[in-house]
Amino acid sequence: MYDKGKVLLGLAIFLVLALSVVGYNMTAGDNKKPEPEDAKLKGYTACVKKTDYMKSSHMVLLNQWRDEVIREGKREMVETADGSLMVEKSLQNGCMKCHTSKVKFCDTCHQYASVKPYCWDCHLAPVEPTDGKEAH
Amino acid sequence: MKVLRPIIAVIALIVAGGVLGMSQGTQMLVGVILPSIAFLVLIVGIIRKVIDWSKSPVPFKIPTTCGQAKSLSFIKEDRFDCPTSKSDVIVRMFLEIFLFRSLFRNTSADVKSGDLPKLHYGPSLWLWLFGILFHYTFLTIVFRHLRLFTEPVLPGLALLEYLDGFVQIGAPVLYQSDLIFMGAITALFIRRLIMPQVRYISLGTDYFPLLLIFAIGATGMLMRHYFRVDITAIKQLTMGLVTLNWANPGNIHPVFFMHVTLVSTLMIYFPFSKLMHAVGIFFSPTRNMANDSRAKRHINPWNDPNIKPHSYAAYEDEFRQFMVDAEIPVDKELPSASAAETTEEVTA
Amino acid sequence: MDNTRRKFLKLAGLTAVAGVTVPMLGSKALAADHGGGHAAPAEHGGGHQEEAPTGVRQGLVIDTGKFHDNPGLAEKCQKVCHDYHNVPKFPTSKDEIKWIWTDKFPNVFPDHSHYKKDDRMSSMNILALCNHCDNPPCVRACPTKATFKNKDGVVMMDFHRCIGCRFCMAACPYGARSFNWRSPRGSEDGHPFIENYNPKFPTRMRGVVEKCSLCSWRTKQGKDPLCVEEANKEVEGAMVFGDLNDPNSEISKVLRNRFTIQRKPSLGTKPSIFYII
Amino acid sequence: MVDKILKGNGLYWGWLTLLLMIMGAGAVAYLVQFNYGLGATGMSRDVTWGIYISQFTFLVGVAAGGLMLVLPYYLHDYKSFGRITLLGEFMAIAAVAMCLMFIIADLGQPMRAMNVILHPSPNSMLFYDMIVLNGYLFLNVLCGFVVLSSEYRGIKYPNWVKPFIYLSIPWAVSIHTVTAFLYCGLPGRHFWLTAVLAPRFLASAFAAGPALLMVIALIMKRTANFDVGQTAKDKLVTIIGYAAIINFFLLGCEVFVGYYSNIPGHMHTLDYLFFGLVDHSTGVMHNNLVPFMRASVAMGIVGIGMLFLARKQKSDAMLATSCILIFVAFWIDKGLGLVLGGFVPSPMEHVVEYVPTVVELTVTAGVWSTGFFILTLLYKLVVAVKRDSEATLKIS
Repeated sequence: MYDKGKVLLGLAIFLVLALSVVGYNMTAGDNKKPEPEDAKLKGYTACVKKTDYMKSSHMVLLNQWRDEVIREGKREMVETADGSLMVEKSLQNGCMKCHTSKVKFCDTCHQYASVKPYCWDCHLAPVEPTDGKEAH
Repeated sequence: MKVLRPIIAVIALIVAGGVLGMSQGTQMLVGVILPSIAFLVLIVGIIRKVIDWSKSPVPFKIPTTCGQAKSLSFIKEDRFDCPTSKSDVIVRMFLEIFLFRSLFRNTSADVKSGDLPKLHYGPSLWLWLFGILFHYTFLTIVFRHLRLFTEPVLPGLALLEYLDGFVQIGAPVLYQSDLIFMGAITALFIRRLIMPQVRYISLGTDYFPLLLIFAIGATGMLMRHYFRVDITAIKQLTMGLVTLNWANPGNIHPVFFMHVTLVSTLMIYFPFSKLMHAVGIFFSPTRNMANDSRAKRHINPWNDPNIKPHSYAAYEDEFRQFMVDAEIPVDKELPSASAAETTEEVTA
Repeated sequence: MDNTRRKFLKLAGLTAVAGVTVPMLGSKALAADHGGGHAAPAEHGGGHQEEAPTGVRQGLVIDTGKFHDNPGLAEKCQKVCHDYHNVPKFPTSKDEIKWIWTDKFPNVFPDHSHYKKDDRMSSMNILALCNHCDNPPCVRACPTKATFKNKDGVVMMDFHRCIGCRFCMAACPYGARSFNWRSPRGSEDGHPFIENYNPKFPTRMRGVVEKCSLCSWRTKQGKDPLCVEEANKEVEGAMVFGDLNDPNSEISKVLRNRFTIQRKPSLGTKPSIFYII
Repeated sequence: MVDKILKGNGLYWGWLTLLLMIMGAGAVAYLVQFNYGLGATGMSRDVTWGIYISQFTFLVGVAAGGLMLVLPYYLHDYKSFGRITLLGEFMAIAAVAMCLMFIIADLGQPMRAMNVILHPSPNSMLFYDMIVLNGYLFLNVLCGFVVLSSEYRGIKYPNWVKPFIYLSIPWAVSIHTVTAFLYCGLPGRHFWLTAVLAPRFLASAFAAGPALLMVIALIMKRTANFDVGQTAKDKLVTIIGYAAIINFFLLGCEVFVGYYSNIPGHMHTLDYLFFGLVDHSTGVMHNNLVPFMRASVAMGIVGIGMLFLARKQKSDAMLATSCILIFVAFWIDKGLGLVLGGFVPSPMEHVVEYVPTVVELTVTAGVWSTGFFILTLLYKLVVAVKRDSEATLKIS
């Protein structure tokens, strides 16, 4: 082997880089998928869409609501997926009525997936009972 | 058409990934086992290749120069195009790896017909431009994917994602790197198709990686913007991969498995293909050597240590009599009789 | 699920739409009546289409005399509006944001002669707010349709879409628009710009333009805008809200019976805010 | 061809380093502004546009001014402009790039800038401005580089580029007309609400753009040994001089209309700019811009006189001075007075003055430096290619 020292050093760097991800997660500790905590408002048994849809496409629905409410003036309520109740088309006054905690509901998955939506730049999250101050 | 078979191959891979990703039973196969094997193949393959390369000697010093070598003090030396010191070589390698310098120096010759046909040499930078855009956006995309492989997510990734999605288009936000990446790779592919001289020298192995990577990008973007797969379920799977804690994938859209199949193929294909230029660049003798062959002696690495150097003087000493007999001119004449005698006397 | 129940719920949802029909019948009457679930026709705009081909055009009449006789009333209107809509209060006037405010008569009505006007008038503080013009220059200027005129004739802001170019501010001849020069969520010297957040309404973020939306979120439910409700709570008829295009609305009656002026009518913007002097 | 920008002497690299340093300072200042919000600038609720938009307006003029250098050569086959035509096109590129940067710097939400394309609003003048500015940038990049690379290859530019060149001529007029329409279509802003705004914009542009080019050409004659030629310079003097005179004529028209009609709205801003204006509610006199505006008129008139004198005396120094005077005069007139004056008095008849902050000025300096950086690289290219091709011509 020629230039043995350099080649081995290079290979070592390569291996460390390639395997560092595994190592990082081994040392970083708990890396289980967190489950969002869900507190449904009394009487509500379902969300406005099926869970699968909400998981993947809630942002699309929120954008759609936003356009409907602000731009088209369609402020009528929507019914839940099982048709039981009506929900206001609003993040603050609709969604967050049921999902009362931004930290426990929204942030859990968003942090896990490293998603930082800019909703909360304007919209106010419900007051979190844990620390008593508003989360905005 | 040399491009046809790669197209068929990539389509077959997409179909296979999609079909296997549709049922829970085979999802494990394509979502967990395949990428794990592929990663192993990638690592082991690269190491094997590197060891193989490092065993192959470079017989002569071939530090290709593109500028004035170090010479007399009043002649301006071109340090980085004709480096003589190790540090200058490092600079040249840096420029090569990070800025693709030799590609930047690419020229093309063309003849313009007119009243008098003119031959003209000029820089040809499109290949460099699309190449560098492609590589850097690819790097960005790879870094961005680390959010699926680290928990807690690596610090700094959030900033990268923010900058990459700075122009807020759509939700989830469109990454600028994705757009540039797809544009650049399309341009590289089209270049191979429409330029006659490049098409002539292109083989299936040139088209295949381009198409494969294009398909990876396309499935990735479809996943994000069209099907909007459940990202947390995917992260559960990918985290399982890197913590060696293989979980049965949950309910994930088949397009994800297409993506994974294609990426796995790329990883398996990588060590056995032209894509190894990523590693090979470190081994390119025309780039990684200093032009110091006049200052330092370069010993042929495959020399047999038992064969001692044999200089011309020694050769002549050995065969002088025969040479003189054959009337071949010699540097040193045969010792004359008188001279021989005096020598003998002295020695005596 | 019970099919009739589903139908009923849908119908109930539509009453929200039908809310737009509320003002045409006179806002007073219906504001009290609201919640009883009007079985109004589902079609938007209801039945006055033939009489007023331009559809609904919501407007306001402000009785400046009543405000002058009740000092502090205008400030109350401003407070209820700014509190509800999380309008920040900045220490510097340069950053100021206001949806509804007061200014002197010559400032609100610069086109009108102030020479030899009675003392009462020149000392008057006039309530000013977005005029919700029928022909709004801000909407014309906006390059992203972030500000637009909705079906009720109200000039709306879509804070999500605003890029902060402030072209609308240059275009507005009434100075009705404010820009978030800095983050409204911040604070200075320990004083937050928004003292008490109203959790029912969003704040804005820095870099967008904002202004009065004539409480379109309320009027859809058949209620008066907050300022109107607040003003009328103390002084009956200080402000009248309703559909200008409906000849039977209270506001149309007021406009027929009283002399009113608009701000800078010569510019052809057709403001929907009228002032009884 | 492009690699020619990488070879230069110490002066060249020193100049670029200086520009890069100012650009760096500008970038830092922009980060400060980005994090704090536009409140970091001197703009306020009443003066909602400041130095960014005024620079943008002025630079659109500089870009459009390139037309005066392109038109004689391509349309009238005026050979003496051979050396400055490309300079004109490339000046337009740098100026439009600066315009775009100033617009971005002025946005409250720059990350949403794409909304202008995603939600096109043909009723807004800004929508058309976006189209014409980017279109003009594209046309100049295309024409400039095709013509230059043809020259580099020692051939005449291909015929397919001709329609683009011809298109770029009316397009130059359109960029400044649309930019004027941004202002003169707004009701309630009397100072802007005038039909001569677009013609006045064009007149000042056709003076300021070539004036800047003249100064640069004279600098390049010294530093890069690149002379555009006496005939071209003499012709430029005619263009600059008459355009400047027309601008002052139009300004005079404005003054006449304002004061003879005696309509308060038409007089207020002129009062504010040249004499100062009293806020009636506070009784305070506001006259920040008065010295600038008076100096602008003086410099403009002196500059025009000197310009023609310089041609007569064939004095480069005087020529440069007069061009600088005219350029600065119009920079104040359009880059300060026009935009800032339009906001005084406010719609509520208050007088609020605007003073830019350090952050704002640093960002502005950064953008100007970026523009000059682009300009230097492009001109370096032009000079190198022109020298090569002219040397080849001499040999053959």
